[in-house]
Amino acid sequence: MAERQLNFNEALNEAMRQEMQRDPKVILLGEDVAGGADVEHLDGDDAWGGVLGVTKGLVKEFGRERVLDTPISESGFIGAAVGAAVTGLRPIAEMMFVGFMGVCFDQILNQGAKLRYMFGGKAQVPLVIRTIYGGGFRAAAQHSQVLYSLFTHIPGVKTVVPSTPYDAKGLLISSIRDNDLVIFFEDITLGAMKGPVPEEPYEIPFGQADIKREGSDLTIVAIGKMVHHALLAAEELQKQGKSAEIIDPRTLSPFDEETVLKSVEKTGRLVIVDESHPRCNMATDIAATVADKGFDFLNAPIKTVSSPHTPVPFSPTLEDHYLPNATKVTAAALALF
Amino acid sequence: MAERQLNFNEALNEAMRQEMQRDPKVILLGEDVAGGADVEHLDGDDAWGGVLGVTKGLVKEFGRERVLDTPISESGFIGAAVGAAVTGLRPIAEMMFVGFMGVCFDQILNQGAKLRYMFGGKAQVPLVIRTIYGGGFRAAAQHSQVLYSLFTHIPGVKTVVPSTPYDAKGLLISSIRDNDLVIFFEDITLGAMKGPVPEEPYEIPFGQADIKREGSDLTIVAIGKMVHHALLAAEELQKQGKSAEIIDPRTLSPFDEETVLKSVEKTGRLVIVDESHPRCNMATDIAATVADKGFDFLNAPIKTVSSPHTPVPFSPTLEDHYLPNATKVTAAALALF
Amino acid sequence: MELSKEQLVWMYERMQVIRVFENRVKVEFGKGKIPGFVHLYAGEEAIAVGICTNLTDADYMTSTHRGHGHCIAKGVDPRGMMAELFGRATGTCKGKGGSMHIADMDKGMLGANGIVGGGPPLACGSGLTAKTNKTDQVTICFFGDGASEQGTLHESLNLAAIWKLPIVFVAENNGYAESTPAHYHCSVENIADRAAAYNMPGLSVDGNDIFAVEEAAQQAIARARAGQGPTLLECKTYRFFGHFEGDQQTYKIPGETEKYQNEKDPITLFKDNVLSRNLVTAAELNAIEEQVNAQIEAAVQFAEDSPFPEVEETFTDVYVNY
Amino acid sequence: MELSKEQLVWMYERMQVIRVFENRVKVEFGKGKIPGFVHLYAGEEAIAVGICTNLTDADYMTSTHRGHGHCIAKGVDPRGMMAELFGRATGTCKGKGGSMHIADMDKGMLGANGIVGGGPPLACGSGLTAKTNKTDQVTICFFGDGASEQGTLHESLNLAAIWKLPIVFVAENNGYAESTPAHYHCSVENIADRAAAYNMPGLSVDGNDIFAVEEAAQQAIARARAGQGPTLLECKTYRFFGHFEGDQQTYKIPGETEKYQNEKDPITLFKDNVLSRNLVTAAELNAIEEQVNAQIEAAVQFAEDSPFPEVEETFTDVYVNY
Ligand SMILES: Cc1ncc(C[n+]2csc(CCOP(=O)(O)OP(=O)(O)O)c2C)c(N)n1
Ligand SMILES: Cc1ncc(C[n+]2csc(CCOP(=O)(O)OP(=O)(O)O)c2C)c(N)n1
Ligand SMILES: [Mg+2]
Ligand SMILES: [Mg+2]
Repeated sequence: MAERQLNFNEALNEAMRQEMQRDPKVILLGEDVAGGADVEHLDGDDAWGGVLGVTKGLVKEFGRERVLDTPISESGFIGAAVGAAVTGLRPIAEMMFVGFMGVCFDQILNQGAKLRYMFGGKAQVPLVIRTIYGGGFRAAAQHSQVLYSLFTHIPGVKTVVPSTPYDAKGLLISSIRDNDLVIFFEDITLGAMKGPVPEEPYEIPFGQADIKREGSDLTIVAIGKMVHHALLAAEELQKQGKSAEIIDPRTLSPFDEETVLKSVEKTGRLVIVDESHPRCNMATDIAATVADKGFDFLNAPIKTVSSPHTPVPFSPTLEDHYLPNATKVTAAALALF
Repeated sequence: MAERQLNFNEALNEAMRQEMQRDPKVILLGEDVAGGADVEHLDGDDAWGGVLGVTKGLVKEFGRERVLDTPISESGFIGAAVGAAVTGLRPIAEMMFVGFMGVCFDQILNQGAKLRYMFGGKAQVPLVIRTIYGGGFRAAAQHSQVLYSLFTHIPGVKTVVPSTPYDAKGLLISSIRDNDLVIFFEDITLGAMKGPVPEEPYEIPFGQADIKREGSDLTIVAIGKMVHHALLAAEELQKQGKSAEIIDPRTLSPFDEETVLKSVEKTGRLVIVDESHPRCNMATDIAATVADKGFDFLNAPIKTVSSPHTPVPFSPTLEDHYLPNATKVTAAALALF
Repeated sequence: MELSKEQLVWMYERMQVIRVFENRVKVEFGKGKIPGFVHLYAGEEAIAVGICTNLTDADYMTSTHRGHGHCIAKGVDPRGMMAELFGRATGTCKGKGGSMHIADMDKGMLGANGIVGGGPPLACGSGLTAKTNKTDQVTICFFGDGASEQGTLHESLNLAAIWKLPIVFVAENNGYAESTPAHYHCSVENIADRAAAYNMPGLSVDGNDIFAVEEAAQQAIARARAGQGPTLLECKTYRFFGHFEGDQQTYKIPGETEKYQNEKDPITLFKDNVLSRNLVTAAELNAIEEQVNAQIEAAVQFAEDSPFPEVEETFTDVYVNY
Repeated sequence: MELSKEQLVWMYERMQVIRVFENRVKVEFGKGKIPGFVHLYAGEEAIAVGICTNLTDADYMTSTHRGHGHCIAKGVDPRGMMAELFGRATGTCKGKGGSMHIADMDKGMLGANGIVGGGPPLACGSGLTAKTNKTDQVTICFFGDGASEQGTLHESLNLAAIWKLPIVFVAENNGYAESTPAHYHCSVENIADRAAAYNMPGLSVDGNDIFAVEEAAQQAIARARAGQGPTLLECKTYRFFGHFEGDQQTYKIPGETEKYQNEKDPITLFKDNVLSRNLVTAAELNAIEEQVNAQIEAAVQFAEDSPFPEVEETFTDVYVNY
């Protein structure tokens, strides 16, 4: 029989529903994660279920004591999520857009990420922060950011970036069951993308990259939505007689160096596709690892395809020019031969 | 006659004094940059002049209207500095420790850094944010951070990291005269370090690395205090018959790729020393650049010497083990031969 | 102080420009002509216009994600604004900013802001500039009821208070932050009640009554110009449309919007008032309406006819020099 | 409610432990035995101890950079604390945290905090846990006068108010934030005056009078346990030493410290009070003093004799698993 298909958002919703059913310590909080708090005629039901509807229906099933709408006080409620995690709950906090992280950055950088270490291991922070990231929505400079490189830099934080509905469900379940601070990145344009998703709960271990396509002539490491650009590029490259292997790290911290190094050992060529701004980003992180530990495998320079060192422009013509795409990936790959 | 010697803090103080004398639009604000605000018996004089005394004496010369003590409201006063810069002043804001940046991160990430672009070039943000960074003071996880990699990632921000009193004065003057948002990093342990500093004001252009030592066998790029570790390592390497060239980028954004690439073309070997946490940091940024544009020059893997992926520990034995030092740099260099 | 006929005409014209502009944006957004997010100001016109009645181009303003009305009231050209929303090169920000980032330095408009609570600290900055330069420029800081729970507001109110900055903090309390009612997210009934926590005057007025807004603003602005420091002015209002286009608004009480549209439309209230007092004639108001309709029609035409920016523009305006 | 003799003895003993601990830390720091920054609590003992008189180990506490007194009052072992300050493996946090990061989960002590204003959001979290689990655990959130200008406090007060969290926010107003007087950085005279902005009870008491503190705290704690929500309690006090060791304190009014030490020492005030009321005898108090001196002496010995952590410890405790 055909596998069940869910879209990205449905997969995320199911992951949270199943985990909240399994473990009463799991709670959800954020701005309008339900919506319509204290609105009588809604009778406790949600008005929004999150700005993109990802948490729709959860308040109906679990009630307002476990699905909490918050004021626009990100330092307050992200810090509260950290404090709740340290004292025994397992919160899933929604930070609407990753671009807003600046208003609560300290509670992640200096509290959530460092408490365990500063306290000599006596505390743990089982917290998941879900957030929307990425361009293509014409949402302009503040609402189209990527920023996972900033969080990958921070010891004590784990960073997860799914590229398919299947990975989204499995990685979110793993994040909720994980005992550390996890920041879970959801691409703003992939919500409606469909794919096979098993009904029962399942985990995808952190630090295990997924080879989305086997190949022999070059390795393309791509993150999140970039995986789909890379897959398109691979088709084009195939036509030109070049077989590309596509690796999706799925988690950036921890990062699966081994799978990447093994692939480069086989192919001798590497292109990294990362939607971030180019400086100190994930692409440079991976390139540095390979330039050290995989230097002897390389037959060509390491190419990175990233967004330019400019904020994200609003106008569609500019944003399309700004973002990485299959054509840019193909060009970078061909430059290696 | 012998050149005049100043220590790092004196050089910074002189740079600010001379620029405030030159341009009435330059103001200073931050927590206790003067200290003792509204304390009668001080009669307007400062109590602290900054937590490390770097701004001592400035309030006496320029008055409380141009040297403003602030409440502990970093988002408030850093944002105010951005707003003041946009409307015509040239503020120097002191953000005591870089580890505190989390509490005002949005005002830098989404306001100061992006306004000019979002407004189509109609605004400019001539603002300098001075901040203390780095380990070795036994100040523990929150007060010993480096974090310039986070800011280097952000388009619209310039990042400056001086390693000597001479560079400190020239780069701070250039920062104050620059019309963009500059974050100026001051190592917590270098304050008392002496060196020759000319009396008259002078600028050091951004994006121009300084070769702190000429060499032919390998290139060591080192940032801030790491330059001094690298120079010590170079002595040791010389004894072992290896001539190291030490490059100090001085500004990370913009970054002088050319000088680094030319050096690697000559030496064929590269070690990068960066006190930051290892993931997505400046060392990976430089390594990625060379692994792409300088690949053909390389005769060996690119080695990076950074702090580990853990918060900074308090105990001296642990912090000494944690931080990069000359021995670690020497070992990394020798591994290339 | 009595409002001159000239002022009354200006008020009506500005409110109409905002209303017609927003209604048209809704239509064009529906047609897919305007990309991204748009947050409409319809229903709240009396606040922006009432506040700006006593300002000049030299005065400053910080705004929010719902900034079209603020821009228009401050004198930003609707043609450039519409072109900006359309993402065109002729837009106020060359098409780089869009709806949430419209700014016009020549008008003292320091920018709409996509970050809730992002504006108040910036307002302290323009206030500090005015104070340092010893000018009498005032800064207006608009923020919503939802933004009043943001820490940046608290820090800015305290900073403005201790430095006696020439700022008028204007809380636009439209009863909701997205789908969340103010009576849930806010621990006090009136945001203005928080003024006492900063030892500054606080006042709560009917934000749909432009005369009440103008009068309160006039005093707060005079106070700021006189160097007596900031004021917190709350204007209670209501948004006629959803939080953003696409919002189903199930959180609104059934009939709530209609009630406000029928009984509390700030434009109708103004019209009834000035006509009943014979301060302006119906003919004069009609003439304004026709002129405004033509102006917005022309603005849309202008936007439609304008080119998209050249792709090279992607890389400019990041730094002054780099 | 009358305090039992047992409670009075506990209060005196705790205050003495804090005082002797801090005085000794000052000495050891001077000798170079304690690295980094230390912020001493001497002079403010009545607050931490008065507040903790009605707490159990199950209750939570968030603290500040000046946290030694809070820890001791909450029952954290001074031996482990001293070893932590010395950077030894036997420290409360294995020597990894130091003075600004002492925490002890078993005592509900959620950590000193090097970030001013870092604690209040965390306090909302432990408050939320207690509310969600329907326990009667209370969270005490200590912060200074300087921290009261931090946005995180505003957000936390509002959040605690609308969620009716079982928290007592304790403002330790010692008149200075580093070298900056509260009358400069704070726009209101009493931090407790800000409680009204969140519709919660606010009270300002003499923080050097442990009986006043205990009484106010008792009510606030009872209110929290009963599910009636948070309280903002301001305790006015004074720090006997500098902001941190090394501070020249030129901002203090000449004679100010001596005046407080002579007339407002919380320990002397307590002593005079209980002796005059014949609630405890001088002999009993002396015995406590001797026992405390011995205890702290032993703590220093313990720290001195303890090993530094193994270098491998540098890499542990970052994640539960990675
Ligand atoms: C820091 C931040 N948090 C959240 C958001 C998402 N957001 C945009 S508008 C809004 C509601 C704002 O409500 P209010 O301040 O009352 O303004 P209104 O929309 O009612 O005019 C929210 C939560 C944001 N843009 N920035
Ligand atoms: C976010 C942040 N800003 C600034 C500092 C530096 N700092 C440490 S303590 C302090 C003063 C705190 O004053 P207060 O809250 O009154 O506490 P007190 O020291 O008087 O006990 C400052 C500014 C910091 N640690 N964190
Ligand atoms: Mg609102
Ligand atoms: Mg204080």
